[in-house]
Amino acid sequence: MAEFKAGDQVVDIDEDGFLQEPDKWNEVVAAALGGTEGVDDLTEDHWKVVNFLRDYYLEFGVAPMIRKLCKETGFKLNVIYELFPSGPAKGACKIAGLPKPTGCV
Amino acid sequence: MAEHKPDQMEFYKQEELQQIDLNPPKEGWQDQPADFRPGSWIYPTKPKHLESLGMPNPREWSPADEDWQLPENWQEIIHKKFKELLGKYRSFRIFMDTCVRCGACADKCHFFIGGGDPKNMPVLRAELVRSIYRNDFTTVGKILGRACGGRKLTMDVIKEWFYYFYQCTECRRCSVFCPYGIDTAEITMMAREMLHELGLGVNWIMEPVANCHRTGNHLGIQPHGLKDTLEFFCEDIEDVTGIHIDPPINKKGAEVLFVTPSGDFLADPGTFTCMGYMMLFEEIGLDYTWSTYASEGGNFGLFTSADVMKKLNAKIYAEAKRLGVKYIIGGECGHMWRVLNQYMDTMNGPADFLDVPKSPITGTVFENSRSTKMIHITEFTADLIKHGKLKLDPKMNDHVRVTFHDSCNPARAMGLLEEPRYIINSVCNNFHEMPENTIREQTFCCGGGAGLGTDENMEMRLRGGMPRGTAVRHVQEKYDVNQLACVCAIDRATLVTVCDYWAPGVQVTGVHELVANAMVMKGQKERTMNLRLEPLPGAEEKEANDGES
Amino acid sequence: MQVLADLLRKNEAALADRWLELILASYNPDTAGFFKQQKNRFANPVGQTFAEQTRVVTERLLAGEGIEAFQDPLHEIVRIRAIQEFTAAEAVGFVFLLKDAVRETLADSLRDEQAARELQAGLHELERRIDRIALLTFDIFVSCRERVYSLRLREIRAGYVQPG
Amino acid sequence: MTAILALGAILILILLAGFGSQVAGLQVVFGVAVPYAAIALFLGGLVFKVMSWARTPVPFRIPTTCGQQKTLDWIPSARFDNPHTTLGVIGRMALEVLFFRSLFRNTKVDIRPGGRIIHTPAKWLWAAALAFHYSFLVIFIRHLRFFTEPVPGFVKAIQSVDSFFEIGVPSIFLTSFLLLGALGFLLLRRLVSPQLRYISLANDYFPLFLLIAIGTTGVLMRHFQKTDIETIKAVAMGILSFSPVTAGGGALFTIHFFLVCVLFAVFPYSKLMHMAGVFMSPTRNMANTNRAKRHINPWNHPVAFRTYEEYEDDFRDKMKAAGIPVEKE
Repeated sequence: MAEFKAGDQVVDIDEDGFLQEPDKWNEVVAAALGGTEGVDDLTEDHWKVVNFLRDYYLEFGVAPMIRKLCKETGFKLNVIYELFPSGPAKGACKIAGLPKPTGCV
Repeated sequence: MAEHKPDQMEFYKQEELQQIDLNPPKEGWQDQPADFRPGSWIYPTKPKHLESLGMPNPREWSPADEDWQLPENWQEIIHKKFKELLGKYRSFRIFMDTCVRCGACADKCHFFIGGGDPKNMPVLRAELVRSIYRNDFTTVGKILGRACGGRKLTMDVIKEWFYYFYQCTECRRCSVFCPYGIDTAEITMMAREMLHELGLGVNWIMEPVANCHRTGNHLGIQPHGLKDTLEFFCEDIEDVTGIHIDPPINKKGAEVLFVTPSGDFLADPGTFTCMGYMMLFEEIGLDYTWSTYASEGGNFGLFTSADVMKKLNAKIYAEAKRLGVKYIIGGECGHMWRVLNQYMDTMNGPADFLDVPKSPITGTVFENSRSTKMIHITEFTADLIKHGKLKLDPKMNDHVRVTFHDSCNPARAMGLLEEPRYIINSVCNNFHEMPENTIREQTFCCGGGAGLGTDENMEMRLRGGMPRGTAVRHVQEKYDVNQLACVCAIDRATLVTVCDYWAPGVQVTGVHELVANAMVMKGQKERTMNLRLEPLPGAEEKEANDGES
Repeated sequence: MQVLADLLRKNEAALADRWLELILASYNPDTAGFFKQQKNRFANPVGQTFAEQTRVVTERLLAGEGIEAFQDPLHEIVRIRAIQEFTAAEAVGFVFLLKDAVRETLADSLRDEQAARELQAGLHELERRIDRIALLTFDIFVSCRERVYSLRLREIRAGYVQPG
Repeated sequence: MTAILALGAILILILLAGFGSQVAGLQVVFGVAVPYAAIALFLGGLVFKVMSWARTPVPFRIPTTCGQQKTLDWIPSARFDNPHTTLGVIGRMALEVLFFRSLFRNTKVDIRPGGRIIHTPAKWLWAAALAFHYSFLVIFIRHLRFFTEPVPGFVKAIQSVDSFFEIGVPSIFLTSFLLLGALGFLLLRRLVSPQLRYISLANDYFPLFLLIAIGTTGVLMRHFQKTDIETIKAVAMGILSFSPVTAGGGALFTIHFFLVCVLFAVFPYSKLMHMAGVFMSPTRNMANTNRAKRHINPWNHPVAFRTYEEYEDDFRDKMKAAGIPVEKE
């Protein structure tokens, strides 16, 4: 458990840097988390991915499938890796304030 | 002695560069504690999961710490549980008493073959527990103690148990070669049950168990989430075949309840197998239903304790009763079928509210499941193909040169060997078997079963996967095999990594993905893509010359 | 160099076997026993791969082949040692054992002063080439480690094992 | 180290018996007390151990299936490796007990590129184990000639077959050398292979040395030191008829007899219990009729699980929004 400063807000993050309380998320926190994942400024494409992840998580309680993320946002997988260098799970989900996805089969 | 100059032979004395002192100290394995170097253990269970399941001693701890924060009377707890298990399982008692250490199993474990750690020899993994049994539960042991192989239960022993009983994928290959059928998986299950009494568990197992308890599947997919996922698959199916499918969910009064491992809902290539199931059921017009409540065929309770296994498995019969189905079909999964074939009926049966499974399309009555009333999807599909109920065009799979990996549990806890092979031979023209001593009942494990398939366990999984990887590499070189088919969700996840390391270029596929790719469905459009939306070889040229003409 | 080459080529098999023995000595003795005994390639992939590939490397070394000829056989060996419980030095160090094996195989002819001085230059040259092979082995080791990390990273990133 | 411990124990026993046979007073101890104690320990221990197993329930049917299961009628199933009938199980058990099927399973005959046939070491383990057990059985039957009067036909028959080649006077028995040869191999294998030395305990070496000692003293008695059979028969018959005769048969016989008694006494408390264990091992002695016949677990206590109602209460509104049928609106 560690503290993370985002603008004037302070939030808790887990050992991998994921937000502990997803409901503490907002655009400022997102931008700050982006900094930790090599995404300094969130372009319109970034927000498209982050918002889709955010909405999906709020509705279904889990992160979406990679293929669904690609199909809904229209970005191919390599585009998503360009947008989020550490990938859909570690990068995009963290910025969208989702808990660390553990896709245990 | 005169100082030697470089041009004299004596100058170059034997450098002991490589004399690494790896040979064990003289007093043998009993006194070598486990070395918890980073990357050699799986992350421990997070407290919240143990709390949600009401299991003992939830706390933050790490195997690398010196103090594992165990309760004061941990020795007494272990002895009490040990005694209880000895009283409840004749197998445990006999396996403790009858091993003659003949060594027939010693070199059969994939972790020993790939890693070389002697304590991964099945006989020695069992001795880790047997030495404590001898010391504390046999009169001779109490008297002679160390002289007859007894060992005191110390903290190092508990650490050793945690280290080595989470390096066994419970694949039971050792029990095939043992003259008395001693099953190290059974001993591992007992050891893990004892360790859980002290709150020593692995997060990669306990999180799915907690999820499965709460939402009905390992991944925590909620009901509407599952519907959304299945509909997403159906969109892809429509792109490929032009046929629209509405996945039936929680439909009462259906003839069949279909349960598959939740890995098929999230992890490629399992998702393509899930699409294959739906296309098959659509084609034969089966009156079936999915269930969001019983949306997990797999059962990580199998790696925890008998009660947790029973708790998670109870949902399947309960849901079948609520929905009023006639019988149940199970998807392609390994551990799921170990639980279904050997534990489910005993634990949660009798399922007298169900009928003996009878295929509505071929009329075949599945006598072999007269009591459990649940059949394997490959048994069902093999029967369909045998009676010619499916229009198949194996040429659609001609670009696929496939080999088949017998998943451990279907092979050694059921004997499901010919059904998948019959199906693959019917849907694929080039199928090549791997060497004889690596398949069927002697199959080698993927190295990631029984809760070991997590990324922090990578080196151990690659060591464990080496025998299987070597066999895949062999058929890749000899027959140019490019796909490895299997009937298990964990295999479809972990074998991808095993193949990428040991036999790069070989993809992994489920059996029903092959079936769906080769199926000529009624009213389907010209197929230009396979289920992975990759263009089919034939289609590329046609597209090219369509473009030109 | 010619005298040395002929001498070594005469007992090439002995040299390769000795080298294999030294490599297997870096394992637990009882594991080494198994790695040596079990001849079936699929029941004992580690032992058999080491046996076959050490013979290939020795043969190509004595035939004086270019450095690229050692890439494949060494890759086979290093791929295995890269995921076993070895430090980088232990995993790659097995190549230097070839020097010990060479000296032990030539032990008798090196005993008398005169023959030893003659072989001196050739031996020095051979050992320089073994060092060069060791450096290649280290490159292969690092590429194998990178492969392991990329596989692990792929699983972490996708949240599950996602092919491609 | 553990081997020396075991060897030491055997030597002590031999000295004990050798010394005991010289001292007149101890005759009754070695001729009467020890045999009865040994038989009591053997029978008592065996029955107790088997009962302790039998009392323990078999909660789940967990056979290790080594062949195709019985499902669709057009797929032939493996009758003995994956039995679905009791007959199949009896067949599998017989194959295991009479021919050591599982030990034979891992004898991979491997043909090296040069055409040389390599027998993996496991084949020798199977062959030696089989040789030892069968020769031990034949010797056991042959020894009935000391305990029965008149000596039954089959004992005489086996004796004549065993000494078929009539080499030497008295003609040597093949099985005695087969036994010693097999035991020698099994012992050497455990000492030579580093793998086995690492896992072997004193209780593995003890029975090996014990049996070798018994075998050697037996051979010595028959061929080198003429011991008269009559007194030995009298001692043996005496014990069986509970009117023991204390006239000893000389040092060699006392040692041999004492070691056999030790074998009987130690039997139930050692790994020799695999004799009974093999018949009761749940992965071998049950048919794979798992889904056809329900296996009853005597301690199958109820376990609370999350019911559908609780599940629906959690997700009802989301299920309704998604159009998934629900029980309660």
